[in-house]
Amino acid sequence: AQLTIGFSQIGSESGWRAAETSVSKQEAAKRKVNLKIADAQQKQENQIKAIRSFIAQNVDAIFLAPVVSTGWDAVLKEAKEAKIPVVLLDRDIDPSGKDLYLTAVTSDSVHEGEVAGDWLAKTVGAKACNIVELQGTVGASVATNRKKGFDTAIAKHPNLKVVRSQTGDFTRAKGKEVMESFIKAEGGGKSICAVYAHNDDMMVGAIQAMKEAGLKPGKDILTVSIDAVPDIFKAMVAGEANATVELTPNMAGPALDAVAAFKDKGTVPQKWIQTESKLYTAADDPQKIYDSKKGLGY
Amino acid sequence: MENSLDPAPPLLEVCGISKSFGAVRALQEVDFTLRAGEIHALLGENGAGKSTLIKVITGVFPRDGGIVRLGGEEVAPRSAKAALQAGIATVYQEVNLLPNLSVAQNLFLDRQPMRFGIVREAEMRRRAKALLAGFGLDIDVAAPLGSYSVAVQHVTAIARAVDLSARVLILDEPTASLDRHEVDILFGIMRQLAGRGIGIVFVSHFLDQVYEISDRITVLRNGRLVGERETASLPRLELIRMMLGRELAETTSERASAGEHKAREVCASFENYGKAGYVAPFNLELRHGEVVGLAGLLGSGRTETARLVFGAERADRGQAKVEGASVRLQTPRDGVRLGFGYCPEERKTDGIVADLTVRENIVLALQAKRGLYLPLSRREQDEIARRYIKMLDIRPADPERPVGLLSGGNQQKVLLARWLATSPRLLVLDEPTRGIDVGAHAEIIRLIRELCDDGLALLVISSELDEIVTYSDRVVVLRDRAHVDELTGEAIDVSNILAAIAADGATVAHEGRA
Amino acid sequence: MRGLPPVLITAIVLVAGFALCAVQFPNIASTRVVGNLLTDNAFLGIVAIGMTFVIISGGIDLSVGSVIGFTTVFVALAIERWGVPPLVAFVAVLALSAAFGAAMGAVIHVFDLPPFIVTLAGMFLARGASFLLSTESVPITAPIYSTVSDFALRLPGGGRLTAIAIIMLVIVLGGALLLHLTRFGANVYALGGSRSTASLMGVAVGKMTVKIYMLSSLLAGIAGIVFSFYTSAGYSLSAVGVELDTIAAVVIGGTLLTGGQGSVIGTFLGVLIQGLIQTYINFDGTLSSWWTKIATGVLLFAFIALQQGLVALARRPVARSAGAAS
Amino acid sequence: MTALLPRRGLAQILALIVILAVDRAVSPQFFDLRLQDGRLFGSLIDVLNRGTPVALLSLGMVLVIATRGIDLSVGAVMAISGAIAASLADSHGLPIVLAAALGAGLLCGLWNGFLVSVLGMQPIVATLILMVAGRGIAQLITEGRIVTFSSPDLVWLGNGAVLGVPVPVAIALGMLILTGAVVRGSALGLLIEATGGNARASELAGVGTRAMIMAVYVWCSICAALAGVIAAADIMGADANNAGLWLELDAILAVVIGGTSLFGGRFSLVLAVLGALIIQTMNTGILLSGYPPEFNLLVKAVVVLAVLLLQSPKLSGFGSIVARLRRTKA
Ligand SMILES: Nc1ncnc2c1ncn2[C@@H]1O[C@H](COP(=O)(O)OP(=O)(O)OP(=O)(O)O)[C@@H](O)[C@H]1O
Ligand SMILES: Nc1ncnc2c1ncn2[C@@H]1O[C@H](COP(=O)(O)OP(=O)(O)OP(=O)(O)O)[C@@H](O)[C@H]1O
Ligand SMILES: [Mg+2]
Ligand SMILES: [Mg+2]
Repeated sequence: AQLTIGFSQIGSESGWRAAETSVSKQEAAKRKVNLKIADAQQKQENQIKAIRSFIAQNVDAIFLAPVVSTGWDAVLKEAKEAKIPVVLLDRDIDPSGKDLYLTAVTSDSVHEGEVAGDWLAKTVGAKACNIVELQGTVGASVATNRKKGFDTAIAKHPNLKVVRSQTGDFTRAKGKEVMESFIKAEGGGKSICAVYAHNDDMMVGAIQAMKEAGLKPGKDILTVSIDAVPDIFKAMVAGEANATVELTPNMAGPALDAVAAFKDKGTVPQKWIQTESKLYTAADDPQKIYDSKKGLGY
Repeated sequence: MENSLDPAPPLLEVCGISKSFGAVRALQEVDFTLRAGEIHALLGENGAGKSTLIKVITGVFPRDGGIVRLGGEEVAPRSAKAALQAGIATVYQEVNLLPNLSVAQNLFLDRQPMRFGIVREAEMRRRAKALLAGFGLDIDVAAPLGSYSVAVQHVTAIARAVDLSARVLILDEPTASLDRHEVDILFGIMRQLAGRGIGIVFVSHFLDQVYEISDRITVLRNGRLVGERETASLPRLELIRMMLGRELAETTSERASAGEHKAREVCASFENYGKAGYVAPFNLELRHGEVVGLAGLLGSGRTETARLVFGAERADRGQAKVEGASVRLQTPRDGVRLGFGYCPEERKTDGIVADLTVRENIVLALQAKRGLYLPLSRREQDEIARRYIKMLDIRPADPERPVGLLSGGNQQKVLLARWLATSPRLLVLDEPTRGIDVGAHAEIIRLIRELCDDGLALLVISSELDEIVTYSDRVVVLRDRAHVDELTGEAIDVSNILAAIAADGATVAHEGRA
Repeated sequence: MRGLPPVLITAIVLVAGFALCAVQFPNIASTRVVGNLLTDNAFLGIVAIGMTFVIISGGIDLSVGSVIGFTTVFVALAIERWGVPPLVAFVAVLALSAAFGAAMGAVIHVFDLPPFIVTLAGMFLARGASFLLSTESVPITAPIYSTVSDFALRLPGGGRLTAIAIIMLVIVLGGALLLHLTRFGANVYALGGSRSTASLMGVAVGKMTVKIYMLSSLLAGIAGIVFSFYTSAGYSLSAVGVELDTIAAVVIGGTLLTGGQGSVIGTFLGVLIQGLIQTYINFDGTLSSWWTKIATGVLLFAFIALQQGLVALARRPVARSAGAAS
Repeated sequence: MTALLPRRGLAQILALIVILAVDRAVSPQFFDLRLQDGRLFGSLIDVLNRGTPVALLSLGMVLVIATRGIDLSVGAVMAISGAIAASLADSHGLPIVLAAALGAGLLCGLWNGFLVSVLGMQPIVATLILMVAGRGIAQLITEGRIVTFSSPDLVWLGNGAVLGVPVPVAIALGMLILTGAVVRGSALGLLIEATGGNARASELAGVGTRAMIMAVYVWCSICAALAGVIAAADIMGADANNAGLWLELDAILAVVIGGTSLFGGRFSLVLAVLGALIIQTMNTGILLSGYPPEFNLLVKAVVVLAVLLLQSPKLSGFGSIVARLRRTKA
């Protein structure tokens, strides 16, 4: 029988998220699964409502991309009582709920930060380097983790120092505005050696700010960010960005496979299916990656 | 009243009160004394400072200087609530009740009968009904106050204050929107309260009423005390001189001769004009140079007729014609374009734009008539404002003052100025002299006549039959939302109007409407 | 009874909407969905009651969403990190939020500032304070939480009336009592009619203002605790934007933003209407993020337009009979 | 034109000066200006440039508020117009792009105006509908992604300069002058103030209050559409998810800081724009200060309260505080 799966998606706050949604649809269509997507508009209460209504509709499985790590116990317990398996996509939840879901297909966002930090440390070498950081939304777990990972990675290198850190709310416009003021505050940007942004969108904005200030991003100032959205590859092609860490939008594929196996053969998957946090630099033929990613709905 | 020689301290004693609003010195060193059991009239021109004095006494306005003693003890209430607790109940000039609350809630706000912390709604309604019955009002007290006419609202406000008054009752123009019948009831109650030893302050521009009810009179002028007299020993002309500071050119009460109006041209005519559930269809001809008075009881449909004639309300039948041609008259804009003007009776809600200046309020209708693209230059606006401030003696004569800060009577004059500035062909005046002092009253009546002589057509509503008789060439009498009679020429006198109003001997109904 | 007809109309709109939804998705007509509707909107219902008082009094309170966020973080930290017993933490956070509301009310009254802006500053302040407490979400593991979230009255047909739904219903009833049957409630309407007039009539306007905003913040605090039960966690970003949902619910419930009119039951119905819109969209399940927003807007419009149409219809015969009666 | 330069506004100017001084204290090079690629460069320019969208929004919002309304949909309208501009930018010329984007704004304004003035809905819910649905429409246009473009014309609107002044700033200034000229040069200003002060009385005085209300919502949406185009041009892309998000609150805040009452009536265009600048000066100061972002909202709250207290009718100056204290003690 055709599977019906309910997917409680966070919303559409960024290009990456839109890509995840459209890739999920493609993957479901490939496997002839009926995927019901409920968009929570960034609100946990909406996600809980959506899960409850999936339970009420008696779906075969529930995918959940949790907006926050806590607070799922009660509703996941209900799902468990209704014998509906739950798969977490993209983000993990608090450990107390470990037995309430089948598996989690996520990237490790602390690790993403580390990859970015390690790349920077390697590229800079022994030179002293002042870093400015564009944080994600204050309070968002991804932002907290990417900051944590990056901080751990550079802590081993006393020559690297984060001199300024402000939130750019994960958006281009804010990324640009914040970078503008960083440049002013750091003597016209002369003392900045690298920018680390918690996502590519903010970095694209920051690159514009640097260009408008007469600086050469990618050369005067190194850039490293996370997500690997198409536009950052465009910047790489132009030599204006140096590195990005990929967060794959295809979380649904492995999740669908796990659910299918579980339903057909009762195979219990691993608790955590970790996606790869691949580092891309100008050496990786950015033009080709750009072309391949362009159609994914970013 | 024999107690003028009473050695006990006066009930309420006000010494040397001063109050300024910015540069305007509303009160300067005013003294005022109220004895127990007396009815004391507080008189003065518009803007003399009567309402301000009252608000200073009750703590609504902080005072700049002076002392208030109540029963010999100094008091300084800092809010209306404090004044109430001290035993001073007040009806302020504009109806100060809440239209969104039920009549009963208005009467018992903040003092509802309670049981276990819950308002006893049924008990409260019973008491409200009983209280209003004392004023000859039998209405549904659970309905929102706002669904009743101004008159009912005013009576309710008075009833509330009367019920609250422990020692002093202050009434600021309580009779402005009342009928003779209600006034009689009110006076009866006032006498009764005075008999119980309560002191009553009474503000009014109706001198007849002042002489009828008051024991003593205090007169203010330009924020200063002019004097305090026994009513019985103060001739009327002397009183007017005290108020105005000059003689009043006595208005003659002769009208234009009766035969004259037939020759005049019709300005606007309404045939079988009406709206279902609002006013029964009527025929009305308004001629250039002629004053038509609308007479009737409260709620008889005068305001409704006025609104239909002006276009504030859309008729659902009949035909309106201006200078003989059929016209479209569905919105106030149509009315204004046709050269009509309308001073509504509720100036606070329907008339003035309180935040705007006197100048802006005066030019508003003219500007609306000219349209967006022909703005009046600032110079033209100043010019117009200055002209009408002078012509109508609006005080203070500052065109840049927000109109909301003017005294009630002066606001009324600003409204009149607004319409005169549009040089209308037809002017509809709903209670134009309400709240206006004797001097201005005479002025306005003179003005109405002059306007008429200049060819303006006038439709005037007034509850004062004497006044209607004075200036009308024709009087249309309404009853129960229908035009029932029309008097012309010699037939116009108070007794004929009264007869027409009560023609079929119907009970004189004073109910409001839901 | 003042305010009944609009409430009746709102109720009719709700029932009609529910029936229409049930025709399309028969699953909706189950006690399970009704139970969910009450549980999922419990916190919204509670803040909306407070907001009803504020709006009827002629004000507005934009800080409620942030107060909810602050409350969840405070409670979570107090219980999990500072080792405070849960009940003590609740009392403390309610005292804090009530004081916060009182302070806003006092600023509004004493300095004669517009509530919109004062509570906007309050919104920044409460959200900022919760960031300072913790930017991470803090799970709450205290036993009382699982006890409360597991508690539910089973309804026939598989539905569950949860503890938080019951709390909400109790508060709705209490709010209705307070607003419609007490002196305090009458004074709230009085303030909404006209502050200056109410003051002239002897209402202690200042005290009332303080109390009203205090009530609103207190209820937001309770809603925050309920929210923490709902999610078993404290998170500084929870309930972002809830103030607008709340205002919409109150207004859909027939309360005038200009003050002076409205009812608690109407607000409750307004909350349910919003919940119904959400449920419908979830059941549909085919909507992309943008179609979700568009559909929400369209349904919001449909409900309000329907309501206004009915009100206009209801008013017409009244006008006629008013004329005939006099 | 006298109302363009109102006598009041001392409090606002004072607030701006104080905040500028604080900015200078946290960032010593705050007032530095230099020319960079034919364009002025410095923090002050950032303040003007970044303040442009809110300034434009507040230009429309102040008129809406003057009629006793409110428009929550401006952020969504920004997103819509930005999305339209970005989608058309690389295939059409600037005039068509602008016409389409502003035309969309016009439609949005007509819709809001229709709901408020014809259907008689309460402004806050009427515009809430478009606030919710409008962002959906914008996302529908972009399908949730960030649509980028490279049309030099449109990019110039965001990043170009005339005589060293950034184009957005010049546009905002132009709009201020245009709005001022239209509003105060015709009778519109007076009639709007009358409508907001007392709609019933104005209607009876012959003012077409419905048309007034319609006009202000239309103008507000057009201003928002322009702000949306500029925001898109600035980042060379349309971010339908985030463009203009929560800016309606900033715009309302700017209007109120500019001394216009939310209860309608008197308004001042210049002060509303000054309000927008005050907000942006504060925001830029926060960014320059180097405090951790967790403090941003707290600082904002304190500054907003301080600015409002400065203008409180009950608190004009220190003297009155003392007087108050003395009175309460007595
Ligand atoms: N709130 C206020 N602010 C500024 N000026 C005021 C205020 N209230 C009254 N005034 C001014 O004080 C003066 C006295 O006004 P007041 O209302 O006391 O007159 P009044 O004697 O009651 O007149 P009326 O018979 O027209 O009611 C007027 O010049 C008026 O403009
Ligand atoms: N359609 C309407 N819209 C707004 N106000 C109205 C409408 N119809 C009547 N009114 C107001 O309701 C009030 C009640 O009118 P009422 O029936 O008492 O008129 P009236 O016969 O002129 O009585 P009065 O003696 O009070 O002038 C009037 O003040 C009028 O302004
Ligand atoms: Mg007076
Ligand atoms: Mg009348």
